[in-house]
Amino acid sequence: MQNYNVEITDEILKEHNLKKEEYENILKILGRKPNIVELGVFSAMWSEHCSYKHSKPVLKKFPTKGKYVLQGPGENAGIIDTGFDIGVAFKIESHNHPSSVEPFQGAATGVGGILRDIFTMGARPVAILDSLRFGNLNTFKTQHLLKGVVSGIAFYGNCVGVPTVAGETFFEDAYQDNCLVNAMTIGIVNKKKIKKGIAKGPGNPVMYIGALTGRDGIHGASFASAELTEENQKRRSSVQVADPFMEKLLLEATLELIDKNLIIGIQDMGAAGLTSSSSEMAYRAGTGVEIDIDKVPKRELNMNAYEVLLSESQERMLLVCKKGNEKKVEKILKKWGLHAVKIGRVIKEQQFRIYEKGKIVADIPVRALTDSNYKYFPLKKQKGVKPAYLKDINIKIDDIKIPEDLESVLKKLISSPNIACKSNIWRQYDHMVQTNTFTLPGSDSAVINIKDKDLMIATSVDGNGRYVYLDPFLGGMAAVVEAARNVSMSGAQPVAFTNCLNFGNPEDPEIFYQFKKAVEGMAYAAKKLNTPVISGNVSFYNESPENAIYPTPVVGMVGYIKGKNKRYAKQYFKNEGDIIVLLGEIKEEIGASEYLKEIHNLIKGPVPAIDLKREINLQKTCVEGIKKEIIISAHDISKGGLAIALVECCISGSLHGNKAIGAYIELQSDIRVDALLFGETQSRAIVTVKRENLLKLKRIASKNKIIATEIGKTGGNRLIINIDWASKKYSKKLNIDIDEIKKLWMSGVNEYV
Amino acid sequence: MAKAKVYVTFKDGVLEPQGKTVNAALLKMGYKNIKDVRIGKFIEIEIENGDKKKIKKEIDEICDRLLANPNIEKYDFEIE
Amino acid sequence: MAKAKVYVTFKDGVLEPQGKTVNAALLKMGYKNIKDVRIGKFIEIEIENGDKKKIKKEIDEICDRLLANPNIEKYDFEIE
Amino acid sequence: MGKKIKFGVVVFPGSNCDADCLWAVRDILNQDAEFIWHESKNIKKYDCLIFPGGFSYGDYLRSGAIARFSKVMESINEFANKKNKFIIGICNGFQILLEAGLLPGTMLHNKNLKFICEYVNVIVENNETPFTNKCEKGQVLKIPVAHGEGNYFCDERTLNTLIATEKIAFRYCDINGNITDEANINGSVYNIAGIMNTKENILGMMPHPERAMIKDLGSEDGKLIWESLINYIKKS
Ligand SMILES: Nc1ncnc2c1ncn2[C@@H]1O[C@H](COP(=O)(O)OP(=O)(O)O)[C@@H](O)[C@H]1O
Ligand SMILES: [Mg+2]
Repeated sequence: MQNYNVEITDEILKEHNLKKEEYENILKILGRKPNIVELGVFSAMWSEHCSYKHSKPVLKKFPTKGKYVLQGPGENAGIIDTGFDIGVAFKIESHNHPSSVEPFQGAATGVGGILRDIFTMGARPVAILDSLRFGNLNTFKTQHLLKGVVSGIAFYGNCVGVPTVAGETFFEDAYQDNCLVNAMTIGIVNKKKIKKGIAKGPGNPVMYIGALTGRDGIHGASFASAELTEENQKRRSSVQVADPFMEKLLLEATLELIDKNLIIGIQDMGAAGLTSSSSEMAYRAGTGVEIDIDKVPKRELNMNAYEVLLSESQERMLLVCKKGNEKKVEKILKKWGLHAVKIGRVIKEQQFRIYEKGKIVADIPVRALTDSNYKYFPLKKQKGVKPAYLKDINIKIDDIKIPEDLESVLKKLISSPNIACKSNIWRQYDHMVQTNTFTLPGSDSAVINIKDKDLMIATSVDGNGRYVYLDPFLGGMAAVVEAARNVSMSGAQPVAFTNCLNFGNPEDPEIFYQFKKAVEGMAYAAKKLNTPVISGNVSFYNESPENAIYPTPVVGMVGYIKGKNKRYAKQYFKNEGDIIVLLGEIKEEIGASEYLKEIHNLIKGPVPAIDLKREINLQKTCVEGIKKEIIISAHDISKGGLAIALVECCISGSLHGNKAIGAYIELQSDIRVDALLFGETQSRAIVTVKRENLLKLKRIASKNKIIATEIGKTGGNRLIINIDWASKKYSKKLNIDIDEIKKLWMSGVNEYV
Repeated sequence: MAKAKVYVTFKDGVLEPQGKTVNAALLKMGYKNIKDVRIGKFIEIEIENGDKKKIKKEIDEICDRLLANPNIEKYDFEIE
Repeated sequence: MAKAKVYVTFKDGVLEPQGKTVNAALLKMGYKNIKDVRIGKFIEIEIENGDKKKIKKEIDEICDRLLANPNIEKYDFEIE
Repeated sequence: MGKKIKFGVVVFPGSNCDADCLWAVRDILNQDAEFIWHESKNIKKYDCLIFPGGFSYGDYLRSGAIARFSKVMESINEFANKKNKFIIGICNGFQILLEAGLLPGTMLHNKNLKFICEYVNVIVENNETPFTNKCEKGQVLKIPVAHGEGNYFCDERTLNTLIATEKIAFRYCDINGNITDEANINGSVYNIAGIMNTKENILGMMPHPERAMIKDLGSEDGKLIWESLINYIKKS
């Protein structure tokens, strides 16, 4: 057996990303020097990825309770109640670093990880969403990453048979060195069968199921917590290969085990693999675990305890069952062509104790690894400092020249990467399997039917990193608000959300400021909207020596559509001759917009203001209007402003074989025409109604103090926008062929995927 | 015309799910003495004849840039 | 332990999209003298040692039954 | 009404449209249906076997290649040769039937090498079959596809036989029924989307009729295929 009692040098500490103070704490915890196995275990569990040492105090600001919350943060996934016998489990997770190095496998294993987080709770996954950020689309690097990431997500989700129903894709230079790949999964669970990751009952066996353990991703956890440098890039052993077929078998086997009530607790082996799953399960149950390294199924020869404990091989789960049930567990696994292997047992002593060849090779108090309240836990009390760049970040609107040719501005915007159609992305995802996707990709949110229940789920992922960069608090609010708004455009009441916080190095006080402010903004909006946070993930160190990414919180919102009739709306115009109504106000806000970036080459604020009362009222108006069958289509105004939203209403239906429908619009307003058309003022939507229902809509709107302005009519094959100023000489007219603009919209991103 | 035969295989230690699955299938089909299966790519390239050394360099470059994924795969080739 | 190396390639006349795509990509990358690319499989099988002839027969059978699809593919192998 | 048709949905490790097929025939069309585990040999009692879509054995090696060695396949020829027994293979199910030699030809990777999930149009080539008798000849059906290997290939002779004996069930077309290269999303020979065996009791198709069963999903055209079969069995 290998000698693990090596001298712990500064070099070794550095390799393990452990600070001197942290090492001293280890000495205090153990009352002796750790061996190298133990050091590895501490290093993994105290890495940012597993310990949340920088983020935990800030995350406390989120509201996490509410009448719908069955399971808040802290488990593998959160769960909300539906009012029926089922709950909805969901969570989002990042796989940024692995995807930057190896886009296909990185993104694929990212999807695998988040799927396991859901089915480990006993929930059957019903939808995947993806939120992607890349650098400049004109670079080879971005094109390579984009293709790899998208095909990796497709490869995994399609094979497992879970539809990828929605997502977002955003391009900006700040992500050139660090792409972001966040994936979310939603699952449905029978409330009586919810399972948790707990190792209860001393004496009960700890069993291992799934793929064999290889040397994959050893150090993965600490790898994900370090900046991407040249040298790190070379540490390619950190890349794991995805096996979605194994995942599908694990999924079915796990759900069958839970259905037959054979297990006490189960958790997937994610970051820090066997170490984190076993110690976390013990911690939640107030117990300890003993594991015999020799029994762990291995893929490679001569793997030692260090490697086995820290391996991040994919598609593995750890479970605890009642003593005596081992045979039954094994039988079910066998049916699926898998094995369950007993590798240890639950013990009363709250120790994480590892044996190899009969000898103890690690013996650590569980709490020291998992409990952030433990006195030696490396929780950081970081302070933020307002970044210098924020001092001079806003334009004066009068300095911005209004372009003459508005039609070409519109054309340029519609084909710009952040606005252009993403259909070649989601066309690669099976978004229809399970026959529940009532609203396919291409609308504000996906709508997923729940068969046999008077219930549907609407869901959307959103987060505008540019807004957060320019104004962290407001940007944080905007992420929550836009996700909720997207969901309500389907007619759904937003219920709760999950979030993935993608930031740079938190040890940098300016980055920490962004982080803290963004979370405060999100938390504030979440409270007001009454949408608690039920799960989430933090990804720090998304930076290269050159720059950090935009602070990018991503919100995955889930809302409910209830009632016998299951009324819902899509974003595109449905019929000719419907009345088009603008809900909300027109303001002179062009800061932070796509327009400012694409046309004036400026990434500057101010970020559009958010009045949460008005936002809530707008959402209420839409939900009520859709439920009462007054609103036929609803699309919120976001990137690109009113004009882009109108174009999308005209053409997005044609993606699924419906007809593109033109519109005639009259706008009466004396504000700057660029702000009118392209400003991203919040809390607005474009809806359509039948002429005879216009008054009803206006009543609902006025009850909610929302301005409802009739701005035109659907029909024809052109989009005509007349802008009528009091002073005629400023009046403008845009007149665009729908097919032509559709071509531009379809070309911007699709040809690179 | 020259012909290059390129073999792209997974690096040692990298999980190769296809091979594992085929291996299991073969055992089930009754081929009990199969111990391991690994599935890689076999790529045949026809290339205009010319300086042998140059061709070799070119194929090597092509393997490195396109045919093999250096994160998980290795390659080997011969030229006829 | 014996080792079989199996080469599965497309029959002539089968329009194999992967090879075509890689070929086009290579031309685009500037490798103008590439004339044709065909992508097949390279399968390495470890098999318990024993009678050489029997092993050969077994591998042949495996290729025929599972590893190659006779409609579109042909195969070849060697045993080490 | 009369008696219900008995469908069996064959489940392989990695099948993932099995539940959708069951839902389509049992919940929407009100027939008898149940799952058949791939290790079962007991298939005699069913009128129609459905080989659902998905990724049997991960689609590793070649899609359908491993599944065809399952136990359930051992008695499949016997089943198919009986009178009034039917088999529908959808997507991966179609691929399995091809690998098993129950239908001629092979699937290659889509010509763009990408997975494609979207609604497509297919034209009914032959409406005098057990699977299409409720359709008009030349009717355009809107049904989604979702596959990475749906590029149907067969040699000239096979193709000519398929054409001459009218065993081509569906071909990819545009919304007006024109058979164009553009409509041929995956590059299939002769725009082929679905074929039958000589006896016309086995249908293989790439589009997913079980996904086009209710308006909310975007189309109800998939129903016509199931209803044709139910109609045919009831009449005979
Ligand atoms: N990576 C992706 N995966 C799946 N769907 C995507 C992806 N990117 C964009 N989409 C889809 O494209 C449509 C437009 O996206 P987006 O412009 O972000 O909408 P919104 O502004 O309403 O949030 C949405 O239906 C979205 O789900
Ligand atoms: Mg929107």
